[in-house]
Amino acid sequence: MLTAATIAILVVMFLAIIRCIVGPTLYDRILAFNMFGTKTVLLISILGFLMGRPEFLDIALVYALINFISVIGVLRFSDSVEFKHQDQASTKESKQ
Amino acid sequence: MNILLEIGSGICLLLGCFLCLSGGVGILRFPDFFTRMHAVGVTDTLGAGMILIGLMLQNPTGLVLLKLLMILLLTLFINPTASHALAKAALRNNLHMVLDESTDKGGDKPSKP
Amino acid sequence: MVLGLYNYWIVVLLMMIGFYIVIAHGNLIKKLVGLTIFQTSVFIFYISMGNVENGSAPILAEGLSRYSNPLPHVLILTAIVVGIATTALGLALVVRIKESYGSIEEDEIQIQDQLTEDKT
Amino acid sequence: MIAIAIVRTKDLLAVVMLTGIYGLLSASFFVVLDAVDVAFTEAAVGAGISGLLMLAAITMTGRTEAPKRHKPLLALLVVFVTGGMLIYGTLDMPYFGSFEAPVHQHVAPRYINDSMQEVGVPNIVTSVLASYRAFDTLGEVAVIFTAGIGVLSLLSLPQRRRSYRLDESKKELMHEQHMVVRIVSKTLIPFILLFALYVQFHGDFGPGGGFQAGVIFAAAIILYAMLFGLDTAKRVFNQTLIQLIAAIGLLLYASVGVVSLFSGVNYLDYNVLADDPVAGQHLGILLIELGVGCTVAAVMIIIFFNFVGRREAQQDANEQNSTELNNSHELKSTELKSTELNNTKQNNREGE
Repeated sequence: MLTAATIAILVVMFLAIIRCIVGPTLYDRILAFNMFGTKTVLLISILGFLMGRPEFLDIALVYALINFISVIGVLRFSDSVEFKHQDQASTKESKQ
Repeated sequence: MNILLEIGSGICLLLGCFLCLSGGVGILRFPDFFTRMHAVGVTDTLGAGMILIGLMLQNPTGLVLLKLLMILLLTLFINPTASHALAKAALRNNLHMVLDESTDKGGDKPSKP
Repeated sequence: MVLGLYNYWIVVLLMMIGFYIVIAHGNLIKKLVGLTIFQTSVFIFYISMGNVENGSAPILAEGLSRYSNPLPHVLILTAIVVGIATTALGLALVVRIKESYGSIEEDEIQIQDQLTEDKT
Repeated sequence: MIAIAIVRTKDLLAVVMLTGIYGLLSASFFVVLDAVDVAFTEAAVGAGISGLLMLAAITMTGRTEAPKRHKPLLALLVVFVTGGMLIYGTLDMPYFGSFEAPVHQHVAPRYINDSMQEVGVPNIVTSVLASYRAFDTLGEVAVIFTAGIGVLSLLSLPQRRRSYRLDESKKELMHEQHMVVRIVSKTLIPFILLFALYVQFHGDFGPGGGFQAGVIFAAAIILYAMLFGLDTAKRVFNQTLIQLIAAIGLLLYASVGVVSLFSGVNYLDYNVLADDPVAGQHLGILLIELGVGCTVAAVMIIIFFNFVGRREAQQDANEQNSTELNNSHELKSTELKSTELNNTKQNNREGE
């Protein structure tokens, strides 16, 4: 059962990586990154059980935290990067 | 009792796996960002929750359980927040949805579980 | 069984990728990323050397007798943190370069240098 | 697993995202290879902080990469020759995971067998890191400290006074925009800090230790700084205070060594710190890990603050320029993209 779960998660991770590479917009990439992080958390916890030493869930915990922090960080920084691009690209209409 | 736990954890794990897989397919196959976001945001949280619950049922003792619980809580908190922030940022930066032209303001934001 | 060496091949592959990026790309940030990959390949090299079949993580516990080699872990653990610190230093340098040259492409910087040299 | 690395040769800001994924991936690789502590560190560092720093740098230096002009063939040749030679070299190496490899024959058995009696800490990695090879670790910490100083000297800015009103309005806007995230993070941050402390002091028994704890601690504060603005964060964590902490951490580490030196044994030999050698070791490791944690956390915060501070200063300068442009030319503000920018400018104009 655990093995099956591991394999499933690996497959999903692979799909997320594909999306991250193909992703047309920045946000697709961030989304894939977020998903990948969650899947890593799951993978680590399952691996802990598989290896018979489930004390190592600390790592999964750290992953969850770091994942959140980096997603937020990317969003914050991407704002300004997007500005630069849009200034040149389109002056169509600003919201509101 | 033991076998019950075993079966329960198996079911939870399977469900979680199924959800994760469908999320994975969704992120790859859906046409635009917001639908992808919907696919991931919903399945990710529930799938992760399911798998973690399945793991909890495997070993219902002490510190391990506590840590799993913490991870579960954390994912429950973090995932919807992250998707929310993501969707909001995308909207703010004029990333428009591919829709049938009927609505121009866009549908609901991807619902958060 | 030559296949038992696959971990080294992975490491070499990663190293080649990192090396290629460092050599072939002109963008300084890209170069730093390449360096990071190079670094990681070395990390994986050390860690995979320290791994022991059927061993478990080097934290003493009841009923386990075979542990992975803790020494590479220690070396790499510190190396990772030092690596990030040095990467940050490199990034800081890149930022300063951008400020004074207006570009972070290697060729353009060289051209500018050439120009200033010609003037003097 | 490794295939991703190959595709990473693509250009653009996506590289950074891929670096993040790469970090996560290599960290899970380390878990598979039993290196729990290393995975811990790599997770915190490789996936989190390094990606953030690179992003911060990219926002300052521009996003796109110029197309390559010179031919990569020569580079490819060099790379392949090197790789081929390395692979040839590996043919003599011991097989993966074999127990007889020379690496496992010399120092490691002693660490594994005796560290429990000599140091009394279940986590061998911690005991080797902080006790057997403490001198080495001192050097590493010094390197990190130096890197922090380097970043400080490269990127630090003279103290600037910004108009507070502008700050306030910006804050209001940010608050509206990031409401949900802010509230969630506000509840999370204490737990992250607590968790960092847990990692710091539980490092003797499970995976963890000063390095990891420092990074996690710094990550929490970085999260705060990102969401609530650098100035708010700086008001909480004063720049000089952080620099002081970094120095104090290193000093603490070194002075533990000096104490044992004065007690008549070798530098960083903790046996004399208490009556009982094992208790002494415990105390020594605790202090040293504390020093390491302080330094790492402080240096990471310093690095991040300086990057972001630099960036904000640049943005301010840009905004100033564009407002001046607007004023002189009476341009209708076409390039205003979002309400945020719009409002700040409005305020700016009022201020003038």
